[in-house]
Amino acid sequence: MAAPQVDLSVELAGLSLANPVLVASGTFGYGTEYADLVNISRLGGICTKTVTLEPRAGNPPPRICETPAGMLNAIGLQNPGVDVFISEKMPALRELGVPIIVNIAGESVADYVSLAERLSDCADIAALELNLSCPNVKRGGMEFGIRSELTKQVVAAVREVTKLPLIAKLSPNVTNIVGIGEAARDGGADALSLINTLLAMSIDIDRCRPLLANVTGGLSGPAIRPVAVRMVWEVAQAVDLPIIGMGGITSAADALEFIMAGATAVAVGTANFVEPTVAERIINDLESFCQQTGVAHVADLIGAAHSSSDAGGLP
Amino acid sequence: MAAPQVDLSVELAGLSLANPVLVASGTFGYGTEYADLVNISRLGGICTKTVTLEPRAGNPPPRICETPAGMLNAIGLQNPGVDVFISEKMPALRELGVPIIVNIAGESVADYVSLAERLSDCADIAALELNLSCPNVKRGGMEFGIRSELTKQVVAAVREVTKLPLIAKLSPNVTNIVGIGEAARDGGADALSLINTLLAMSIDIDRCRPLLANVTGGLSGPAIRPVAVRMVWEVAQAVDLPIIGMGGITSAADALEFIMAGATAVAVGTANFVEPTVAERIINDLESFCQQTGVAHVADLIGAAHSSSDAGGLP
Amino acid sequence: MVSFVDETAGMYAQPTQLIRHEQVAPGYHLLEFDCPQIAAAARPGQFVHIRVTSSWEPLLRRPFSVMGTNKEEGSFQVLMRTVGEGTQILAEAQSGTEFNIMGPLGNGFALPGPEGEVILVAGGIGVAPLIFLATALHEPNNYRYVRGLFGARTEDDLCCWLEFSGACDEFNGITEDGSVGEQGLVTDFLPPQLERGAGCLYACGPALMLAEVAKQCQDAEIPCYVSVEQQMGCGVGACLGCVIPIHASGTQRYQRVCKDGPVFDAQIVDWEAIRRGCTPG
Amino acid sequence: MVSFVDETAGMYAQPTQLIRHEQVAPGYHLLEFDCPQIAAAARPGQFVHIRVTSSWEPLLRRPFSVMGTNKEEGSFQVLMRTVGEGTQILAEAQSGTEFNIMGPLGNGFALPGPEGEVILVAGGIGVAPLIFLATALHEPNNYRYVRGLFGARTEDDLCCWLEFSGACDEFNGITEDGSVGEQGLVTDFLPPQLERGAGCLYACGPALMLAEVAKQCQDAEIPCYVSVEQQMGCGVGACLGCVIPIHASGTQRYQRVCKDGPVFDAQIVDWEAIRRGCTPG
Ligand SMILES: Cc1cc2nc3c(=O)[nH]c(=O)nc-3n(C[C@H](O)[C@H](O)[C@H](O)COP(=O)(O)OP(=O)(O)OC[C@H]3O[C@@H](n4cnc5c(N)ncnc54)[C@H](O)[C@@H]3O)c2cc1C
Ligand SMILES: Cc1cc2nc3c(=O)[nH]c(=O)nc-3n(C[C@H](O)[C@H](O)[C@H](O)COP(=O)(O)OP(=O)(O)OC[C@H]3O[C@@H](n4cnc5c(N)ncnc54)[C@H](O)[C@@H]3O)c2cc1C
Ligand SMILES: Cc1cc2nc3c(=O)[nH]c(=O)nc-3n(C[C@H](O)[C@H](O)[C@H](O)COP(=O)(O)O)c2cc1C
Ligand SMILES: Cc1cc2nc3c(=O)[nH]c(=O)nc-3n(C[C@H](O)[C@H](O)[C@H](O)COP(=O)(O)O)c2cc1C
Ligand code: FES
Ligand code: FES
Repeated sequence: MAAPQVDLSVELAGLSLANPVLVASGTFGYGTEYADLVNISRLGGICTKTVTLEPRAGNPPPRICETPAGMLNAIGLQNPGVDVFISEKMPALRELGVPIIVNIAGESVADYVSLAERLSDCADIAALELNLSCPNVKRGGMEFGIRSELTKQVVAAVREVTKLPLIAKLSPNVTNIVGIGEAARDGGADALSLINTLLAMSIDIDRCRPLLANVTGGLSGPAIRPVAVRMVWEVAQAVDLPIIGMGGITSAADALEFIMAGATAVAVGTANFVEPTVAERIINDLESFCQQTGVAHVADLIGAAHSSSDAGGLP
Repeated sequence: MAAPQVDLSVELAGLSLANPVLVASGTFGYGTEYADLVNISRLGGICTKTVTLEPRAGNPPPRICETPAGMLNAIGLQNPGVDVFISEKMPALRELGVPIIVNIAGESVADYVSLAERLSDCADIAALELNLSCPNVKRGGMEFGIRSELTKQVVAAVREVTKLPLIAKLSPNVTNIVGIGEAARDGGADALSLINTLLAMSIDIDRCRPLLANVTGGLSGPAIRPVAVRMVWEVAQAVDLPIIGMGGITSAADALEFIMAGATAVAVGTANFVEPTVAERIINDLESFCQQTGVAHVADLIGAAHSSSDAGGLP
Repeated sequence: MVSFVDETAGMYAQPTQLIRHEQVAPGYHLLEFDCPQIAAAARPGQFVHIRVTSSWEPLLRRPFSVMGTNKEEGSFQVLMRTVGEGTQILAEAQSGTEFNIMGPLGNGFALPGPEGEVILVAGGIGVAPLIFLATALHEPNNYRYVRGLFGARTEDDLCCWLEFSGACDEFNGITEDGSVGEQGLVTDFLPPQLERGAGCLYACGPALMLAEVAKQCQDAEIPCYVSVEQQMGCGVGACLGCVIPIHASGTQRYQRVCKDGPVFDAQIVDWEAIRRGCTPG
Repeated sequence: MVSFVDETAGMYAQPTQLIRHEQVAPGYHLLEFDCPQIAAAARPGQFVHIRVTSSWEPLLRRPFSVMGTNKEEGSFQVLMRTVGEGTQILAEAQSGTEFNIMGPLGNGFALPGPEGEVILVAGGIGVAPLIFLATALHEPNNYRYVRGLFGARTEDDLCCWLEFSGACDEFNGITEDGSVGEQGLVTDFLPPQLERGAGCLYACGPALMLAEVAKQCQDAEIPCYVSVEQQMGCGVGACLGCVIPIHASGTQRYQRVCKDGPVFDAQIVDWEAIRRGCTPG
């Protein structure tokens, strides 16, 4: 008996993705770094490293350190600036044959608007992801994503200048993630990405000082997955926008947690560093899971865990 | 050469602790459960499981599950109520010969006040810890700890009715932990405990539903340590109150991260389940660390990592 | 009812050596640990809480029933089914490896009354504590006539049936696929046993099996004791993580499997709530 | 300057077997892995990125310089010092164990110019890539006269000095405690070497040693290349986690150790910033 056909495609903010597995911004460079190791054409899409209006040097080292089932990073948005991005990075990205979601960040609303304007003129960009949530820069970044008024304002301003699908990437470092998601929706976002990293730090006890030169950094990796799933769950319940779920995904089982919690697609971040082919493996295993459980279309699983919740169980 | 004498004692909110290592509320029962395995008289103190005015049944099972380097719990504050606590739990607790910090929670300001009144009449309670941060109950709990106005109000109301040292236990599920810490200080708290658990969830993909019957739970264990250290660091910088640091402590090195970040004492939580004698081991290892590094008084290390932070290092 | 358990006996937590490791069927492992204290103190129905790694990932200990003790050698056995990460680590452990083990934990089985025969109903891996119980019920001073029923999915899952049947006076093996013994569910074969009457019944297995056994016993008015499983944190009663729902009003609604159990009088368990929890929707 | 590295050669990530494991001194391990691709492609100064577990804790891969290759056997060697959790796992690994290894990574050493002798300065475990380099510089087509300096804390830490000295034409071993060789810091013995002149110097060791070597070379106007270490995420240039500060204006301030390095022209490195980062306060 041949295995039944499974449809892995999903629709997200007007994009048709061959499958729901993307790679997360800042963890896959500009697409070419992993070209030797990864069959990139299999990916559902690539979110590129945050690009800013001007080039940025980023933070001094050490920029990363390991933590239990996770890592901290304080890269500080090092990037060559949007002009170089368009002239030097996009040509190779475009060759990869998968949807390219360009992640942008600014220090002001005007920065986001200028970025969106320039990128709207550049061919082959599938969508813009607004990074409202970088915890590692002094100005801008997370500032926007922790205040709903600012979130709405940025999204609305960008909405006015571009026809590209807009994905707002939210910060988890907030009391009320639903409120921020609503603000992004009200501003005109087509989709939400969540979550970015949790603001965190480690101390080098031998030197008696913070391990990262930036003092604080963003926590990512499996450690944060339960927080991320909870936020996707809450936002999916309250905000009628498709969600790209991320935070500690390492397997199809992890990806399914996000999808069943309400994510339309997922993005793999930190796990790429450990196992560059992790996204491909997840895509294959998602297919097998659907085959084994008789799910014809992976999209049928989106938010499926919301319908039931009863009590009293034994394992 | 004899090892130099190390003074491990710390002062906290008027309490003199023989050493800075406590066990965290909800993870050590009422002190007797571990009596067979742990030399309890070595502990710096015990924070008891949250007690409420009326008995509470708690949440339906499953109440806990494992996550990467962590666990979720949604106990739902099961407890026998303050009267039974005083009549049946305090007698044994009092025999243990270590400071007993009684953790309380209410659904209203009046609940907290009544609890504080009754416990103030009970002998041998070293301090009250106000749980403003339980994520697992429908009413009260975290509500108080995520809004600074409410935090201040509860603490102030309790302050009026008791002379016992007051420790406000804060929720990490907030945008601005410093603001909440300031509110607790303004309300009259003598110390702060941070952090309680991070609101989180897991999904059982085979059953397509949340793993916990309560849907969401609180994430604890090593996974959250970098978030906890960051919050202690931030609050220590801004709020002039002693801090009990907790979140994922498993070793003296972990405890030292909190102390160097600004905690006067630490509490061990989830690690007790895995290694019941973990607190004793930490106390011994803290002593060795001080001996080896020539620190005469562990209190000299409180906040020590704040004085330096320079950039550019290699590992 | 008296318990096998000496309530004054302590518990231990210590490095313990795996001294024998045998894969007894695909996915089933018999593990023997060197630990004189636990071997001396453990009674049928009690369990041990094993730390499977010296790191903190996987974080929590894993609970396993004691399947038997060897008092002369100072060792005890665990029968383990491979499920996930923790049991996989144990499945790959070489004999000689050290694990930190806490135990013996839990209440254990209460001794049956002197009247009537005893029925033991095992489902799958639930056979482990019942092997220990059957063995104890054949010791001269506790002697009872024991009728054992053991159901499992396939022949492989009817693991250690020889050990179990050897400790019973009568034995009935059942598999769902009929690969060995009778075909069906163990609960299909219970009614005639209950009709024959019995002083007491003990069961251990999947929750839905236990619910059905409890119901049949209630109807037949035969005392029934079940050993149940639940996710555990501390294993000693401190965290309140491992509860099951109980027929009791309001604030007494839940009891701890690790401390108040794992053996419960089936009558006090709220099987309806458990059934709801076991089936999605 | 030409590089040993064939820029068109790919990198690999695959399960790789540990085929030889020898503790060569307390805390030092020589590991040999079976991997024909990496053995064929690796050049001196390149490194491999090893996943020490199949679980996700510890999470990140660990980087190690290639110390040598055995092209016939299709294997390569790593000299490892035990530091923390990851190296501890490797230190305990039995030969036969599989590890997923990525490599070869990084730029590797540029070939020295044809003029003058070559000085190699190793500090502690930094000897590993210099053993590979010294060996390569004694291959007929790359032949150079090599003067090796190797400093370490104690005799134990002067690990594999025989391998290193055997690949050099002149050799100077130095320990801080004088337990073997000359007593002092390796940089104390560098001035006479630089006075004798040299075409080029390569160094690998602790950051503060490299800073001092770089300064002396600058004063002596001898080209100096250093292999540096930094915390790594991806190892392939994607995460920007592993940078070091560079003398360059504004936005060009940092370069990646994994991709732009680990070998850098010492002149472009901002040693002042690195010194500040190395000393508390
Ligand atoms: C009192 C008691 C006695 C038991 N006796 C035995 C026995 O004799 N032989 C045997 O093979 N198994 C027994 N179990 C079940 C055994 O504990 C689980 O199969 C085991 O914990 C699974 O661990 P894992 O890491 O392989 O699975 P995972 O699914 O990866 O475990 C994840 C988490 O869930 C918990 N968990 C998973 N399944 C169960 C379960 N059925 N019960 C409780 N917690 C669970 C684990 O402990 C862990 O915390 C017993 C359970 C209890 C509560
Ligand atoms: C290019 C390069 C080449 C190296 N070559 C060698 C070699 O040949 N032999 C050898 O023994 N060591 C070498 N190292 C250092 C080696 O990578 C570390 O000693 C090792 O990662 C420590 O891991 P751990 O888990 O034992 O230590 P832990 O301190 O527990 O590690 C925690 C984290 O810090 C990182 N880390 C710790 N020390 C270093 C360090 N010195 N450099 C970079 N990251 C570090 C780890 O990779 C891990 O992510 C090299 C490092 C780099 C960057
Ligand atoms: C090293 C690193 C760099 C990152 N850089 C960015 C970035 O530039 N822009 C952004 O929106 N998110 C960035 N992120 C966040 C990830 O895209 C992702 O949201 C987060 O890491 C959670 O997913 P994970 O746990 O799978 O890594 C970065 C994460 C890491 C680990
Ligand atoms: C099972 C469990 C029960 C808990 N119950 C309480 C509680 O009743 N009251 C409270 O203030 N904190 C409670 N906590 C939170 C802990 O006291 C502690 O703040 C938190 O777990 C972080 O520390 P840890 O990571 O070391 O466990 C509980 C934690 C766990 C794991
Ligand atoms: S496992 Fe903690 S109370 Fe039972
Ligand atoms: S380790 Fe990722 S860029 Fe170097």
